[in-house]
Amino acid sequence: MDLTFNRDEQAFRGEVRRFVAERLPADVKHKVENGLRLEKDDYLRWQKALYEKGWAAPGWPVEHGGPGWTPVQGYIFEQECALGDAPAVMPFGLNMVGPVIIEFGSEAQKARFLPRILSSEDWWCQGYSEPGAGSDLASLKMSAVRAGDHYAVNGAKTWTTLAQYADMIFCLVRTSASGKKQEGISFLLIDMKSPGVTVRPIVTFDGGQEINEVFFEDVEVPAENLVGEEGKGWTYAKFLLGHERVGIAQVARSKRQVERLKKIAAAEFKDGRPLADDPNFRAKISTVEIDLLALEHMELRILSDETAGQAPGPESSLLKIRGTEIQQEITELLVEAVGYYAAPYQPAFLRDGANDEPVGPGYAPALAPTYFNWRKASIYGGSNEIQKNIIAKAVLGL
Amino acid sequence: MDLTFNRDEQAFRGEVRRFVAERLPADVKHKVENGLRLEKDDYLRWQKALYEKGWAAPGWPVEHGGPGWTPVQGYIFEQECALGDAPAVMPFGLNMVGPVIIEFGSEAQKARFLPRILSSEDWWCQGYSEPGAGSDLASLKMSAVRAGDHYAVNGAKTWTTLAQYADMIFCLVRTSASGKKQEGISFLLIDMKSPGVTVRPIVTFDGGQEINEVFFEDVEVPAENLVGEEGKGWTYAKFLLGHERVGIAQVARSKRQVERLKKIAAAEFKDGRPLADDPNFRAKISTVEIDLLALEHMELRILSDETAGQAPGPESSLLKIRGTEIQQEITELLVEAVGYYAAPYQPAFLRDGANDEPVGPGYAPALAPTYFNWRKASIYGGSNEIQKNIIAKAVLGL
Amino acid sequence: MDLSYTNEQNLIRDSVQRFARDSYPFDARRRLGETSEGFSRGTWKTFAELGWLGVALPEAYGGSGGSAVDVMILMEAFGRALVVEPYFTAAVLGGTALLLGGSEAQKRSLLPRLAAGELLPTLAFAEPQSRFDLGDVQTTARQDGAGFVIDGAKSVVFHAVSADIVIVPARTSGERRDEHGISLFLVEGDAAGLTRRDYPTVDGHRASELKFENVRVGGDALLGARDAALPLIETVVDHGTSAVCAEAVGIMAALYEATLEHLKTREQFGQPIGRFQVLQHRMVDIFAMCEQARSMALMAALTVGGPDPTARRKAVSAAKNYIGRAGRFVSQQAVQLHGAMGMTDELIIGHYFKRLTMIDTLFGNADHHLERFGRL
Amino acid sequence: MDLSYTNEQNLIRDSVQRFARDSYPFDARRRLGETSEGFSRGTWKTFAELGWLGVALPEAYGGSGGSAVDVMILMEAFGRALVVEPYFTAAVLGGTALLLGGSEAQKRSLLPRLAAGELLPTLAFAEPQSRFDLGDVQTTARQDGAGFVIDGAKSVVFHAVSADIVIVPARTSGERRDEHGISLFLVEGDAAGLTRRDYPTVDGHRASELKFENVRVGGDALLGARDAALPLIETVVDHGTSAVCAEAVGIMAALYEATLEHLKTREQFGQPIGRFQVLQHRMVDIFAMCEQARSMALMAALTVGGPDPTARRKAVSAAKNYIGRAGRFVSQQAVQLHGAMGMTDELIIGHYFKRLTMIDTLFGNADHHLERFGRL
Repeated sequence: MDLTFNRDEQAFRGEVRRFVAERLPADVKHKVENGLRLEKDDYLRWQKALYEKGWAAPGWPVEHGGPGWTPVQGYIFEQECALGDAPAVMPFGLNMVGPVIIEFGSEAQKARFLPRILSSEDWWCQGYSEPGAGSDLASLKMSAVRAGDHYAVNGAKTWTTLAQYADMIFCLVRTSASGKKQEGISFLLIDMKSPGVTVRPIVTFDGGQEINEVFFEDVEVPAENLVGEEGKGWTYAKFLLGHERVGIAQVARSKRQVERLKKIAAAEFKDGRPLADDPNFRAKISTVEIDLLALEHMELRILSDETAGQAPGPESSLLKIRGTEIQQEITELLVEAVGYYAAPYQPAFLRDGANDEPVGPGYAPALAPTYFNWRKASIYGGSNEIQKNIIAKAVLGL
Repeated sequence: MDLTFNRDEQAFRGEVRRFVAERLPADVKHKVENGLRLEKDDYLRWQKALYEKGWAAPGWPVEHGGPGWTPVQGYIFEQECALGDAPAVMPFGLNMVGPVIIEFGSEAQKARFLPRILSSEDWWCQGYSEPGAGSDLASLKMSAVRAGDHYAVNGAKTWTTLAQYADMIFCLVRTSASGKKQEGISFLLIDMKSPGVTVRPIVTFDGGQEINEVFFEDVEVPAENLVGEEGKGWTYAKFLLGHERVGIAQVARSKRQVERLKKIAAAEFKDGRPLADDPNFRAKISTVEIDLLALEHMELRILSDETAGQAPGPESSLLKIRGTEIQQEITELLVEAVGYYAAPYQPAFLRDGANDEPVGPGYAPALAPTYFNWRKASIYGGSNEIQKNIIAKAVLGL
Repeated sequence: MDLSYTNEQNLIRDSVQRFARDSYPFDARRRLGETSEGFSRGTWKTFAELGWLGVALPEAYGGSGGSAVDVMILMEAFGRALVVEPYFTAAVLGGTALLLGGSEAQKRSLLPRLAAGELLPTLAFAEPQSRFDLGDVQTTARQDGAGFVIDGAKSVVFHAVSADIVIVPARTSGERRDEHGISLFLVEGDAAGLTRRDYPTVDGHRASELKFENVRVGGDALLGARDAALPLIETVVDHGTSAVCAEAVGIMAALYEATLEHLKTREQFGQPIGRFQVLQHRMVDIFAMCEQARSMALMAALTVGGPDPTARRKAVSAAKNYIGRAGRFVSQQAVQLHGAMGMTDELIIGHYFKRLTMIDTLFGNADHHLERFGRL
Repeated sequence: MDLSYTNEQNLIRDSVQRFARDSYPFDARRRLGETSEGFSRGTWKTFAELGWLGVALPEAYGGSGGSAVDVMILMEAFGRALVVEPYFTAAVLGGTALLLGGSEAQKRSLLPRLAAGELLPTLAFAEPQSRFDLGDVQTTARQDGAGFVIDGAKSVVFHAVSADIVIVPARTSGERRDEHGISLFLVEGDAAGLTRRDYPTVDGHRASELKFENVRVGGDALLGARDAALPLIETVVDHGTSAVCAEAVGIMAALYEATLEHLKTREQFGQPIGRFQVLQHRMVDIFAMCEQARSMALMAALTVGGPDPTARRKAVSAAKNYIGRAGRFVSQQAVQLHGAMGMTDELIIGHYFKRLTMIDTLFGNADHHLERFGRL
């Protein structure tokens, strides 16, 4: 047993670390480090650098452009990207629809879509939730009716993250209203530029614009864009869920945030002494650090099982729950740390373009909006309540 | 609006305070103050003093021997008894079966049982739970079959508090197996000295002996001991539950425990300074003190509504939940405060009879056993989970 | 002991609840965010006409002789409606400071105008370095003839953009964190040498950073005793704290109701989500916290005006700590139980969330008041 | 990086799990409580024969050259079986102190006997006033010719009633809480002037208060460097802490399994209580804590023997803090979910509860280790 990386793993870590240091654009790093808002181009520049290196899709098979890493290498890569303040990879193409196409897509779909995902030429978004079907996905209503060589699609998807940037959307659609709800669902790939597709932005209460409603009105989708078989969409969606494990706990990113919290607590003063020396605040920081260690080492044990050949199980739901709880806890402590200077609302300073000095310390403007925004983490991707239901059933047998 | 007591209320408070100071036996006070174990006689001596004063049954109508107090007076009485370290009143006779007999009993039952409850001549215990029916009371099985002028009773009750002291037990029994479960239940009063009644002690994991199993084998119970009508036992049990509100939060007793916690924290040392000055431990004490204030003022608001004529509602479940949570929290902090000296097991010092000096400080021996024992508080009288179900349904309408 | 409202209090409560329900729609409130003052002068005038601005002032100064309980009743309804008018700044902080600190002449000249809605004071209780320590004052006031010259900076001064008078703690002697040596000054909002940097706050109010450079005031600008203003400032801020506790209680009650309603109407998996036991128990926790938060705000309101400063501090800090903790839980869970819908700017839920978050910081967060309570 | 067990570790695990399952029934364990030593010498002999007492000792001293991970494997199974034999006292604390502090002669003479089950040491790490501060030592050792004379008191010395040797920190110079000036001495259990007050602990172990009055020891009784023993004591106690973390993990896993089984079999309201969503989610929380607690114990075991003292302290304190918090939650909820049945002395649940409670106190509770972690 060994907690440390072996020589090969250390060499690999060095390689990734150097790559991030050299190729991550400085302005993007600055934004990630300070919790500022990223634009489409920020994501793309980093994705394309990874693509050039052959590292765009760590989880993909080598034949489709994956790097052929071990689970430990994948973990090291994730960790080094986070510690180096690289932006999180947008998962919709690379981690979600990509693996589904690889597993269930036709050869034509593979040839057409996978290279463009790999090179970030296509930005994908996810069409799952509907206004009436949030957690209860099986009751979705958006319909796709086969008419000759195409489907006529009508309905709406909602909470669609960054749909405003997207070229393509993968949707769960209803192709049949009879039988068991789940059996009438199919998995369809839709071009966002198709006539009849409109995107309505939904502003969130932190002032951000990340999510959207997407409307489909008599949209014609070529039948060749159906993945696998009609009526099997539910199966593919479950496959996708099980696949989305790597990096779900976001431990390294949270570690960076704890470092930032400590820096800020050292810069803030309380009763004439650094807040970092206040016993109660220090106890809070230490508690979240220890919780993070517990999460990290649970992840390492799962990773080790995976390396030993065991398939990742529904324990990944635990990583999601604890990961998001800890992220939220850190955003709370950051707001606490900065006292009154959490109050000024300075949207210009959430982007990088402001020429002026902000009110209060430079690290303050993003803190409250990030706390507000991050409440989403325990809601999206299956709320933490749904995750607990999954564990209770699948792991505990209750 | 006024949070303070008016002149009459203050005078009454003074009267109660003097009475407790004068009439509470010193050895009983010492035991209560230090969390030691009380014997039957300890309860009785105090109960009898109250009886002589006419204060034995604050909640009873004047005609049956109640003192005729306002809700505020009742509250003051509870508070002063607790602050003066009087033992808690054993509720089974005075607060439980007494009000049921007053409301639903025959004149003969009233004449026979009420005076003996008032004078503590009879010690009652409660026969509700059965080995197979804990929270799910409606599925109880103990049977009472009418045969002429008596019932033949068979079955078992369990978790019966202090049955070893009891002269009488009030039981929910099944008089009919047909129809709705609840409708076959009756309310029966049984003499513990009846042939066929046996008591088996159940030792709890703190080493205490408070609870028992009570077995009934062909016990003959006179039919005149049936309260009200056959098949209405469930109704009476619900009435009883709603009645048991006064003092359920135990705020004043918890305040006394916080005082004790502060004294102990001042006597214990950590890193060369009193533990009471440690910022983290102080924060814990302050938190529980504030939680207690919140509970106290919620209780005062409910009391004020009651004085204004509103009947007490299922909000009393909230008082039970928060009351027990806080009591348990304090027992935890007491164990923490005393460090290693929570470890020695010294049962002799849990009673008052030990001649020797205990290992460690004199306040230490009872702390861990009390923490262990007090886990019962969130289980008995309807577990806190059941209480939340009640509030969700009755108050929130969910 | 009696915790029921008087008839007069019932009247105030009815009138402010009616106002909040009928005359303060959320949409209109949001549009105020785009104005320079961030609130409606018309509404302010209405507050004056309804007698709310002087509710806790003696009749002799144009008030109606009420108490902190009356303020609580108003603030609770203001919380529910997310009122952005500067009531807690002007009427509570300003009114209490002038009433408790002012000379008879100052009170006679200023308080009736405040009650009439014609004078809008604010209190500059924080400095960039002070965090929640009211005694951490670096701004100086140097005697200059009969008057004073003020230099320094104040941070996050609420509604300074609209203030006719800024009440400014400044050091007339002593060192940065000394308790002794702080005095209060009345400074005109447009005084020469006073510059402002105005901004909206994340919860839709207005605040400013103030800079004082050679700001000259007369000897009559001194409010209360020279060098000995800290106890007065602390008392005033305790009144403000009690008031925002009530505001928080109003918000929490509104969140409770909206979330309960959502649980009863939102269907998933073929039933209202309120059928799920986990959400039921969570909702019970929310209910319990709302009930206790209201009890704590009431305790603070009933104690803050009393004669015993230790009792006042204990009650206010206990209430603020409890409400900080409960407010965090209730607001987080309200968003969580609303699901993605709770994240939208469109729904009032998120705006309640933001205001509750900022109320926790205001006048010292839960940790600050926990420590203050523990020291008493 | 590799967190899988070696073949040898798998063998140890199989053998200790088999032992715990087949040869250590709860009833027999309870009867041991009535004996004067509180454990079985026969079982101790078995431990020696199975190689467990020397598992972490080098082969040169009669051990099998294992590591803290092997100790973890044993302790986890001992936790599950609620083993009362003095393994953590004698093999972990005693063994580590002798191995890391002993001269070659001391090691050669003592360790093989320890591994063979013939020598039972204990460590007197606490004093009546010391709480969790290992450097708070008032017991003195005064040089007297070639030897020393020890005076003072030690508290809650585990298994002293059975100890052949008590390892005693005593002050050879400096003041009460000085880091420098502490030395370790090997004192025979039956030394003249050493008196004991023995008692059972609430969790079924044995401990004693020790009094030293003019206890004379030879110069060869000194273990390690004079005046500089604190770092050694701290290292030894960190090994002990790591070991009891593993014990706690074993207990928590057993509580998890028993409670899950109870939820599946206990019926109320016409269905297994595990159908209630609130209990399901609570059980998920328990599961999550058990998994993370095991991960933390593993982290501590993999770090405690390493070369970096800061890394060792951080890992051990993080694990002990996490396990203290998680152990409290898991044990409280296990009792709660068992209902009144969980309160009985008959069921093992309550005994797990008591042991977990005492493990939290042992070597410093969750708060103590949180602060230690924060200071590093």
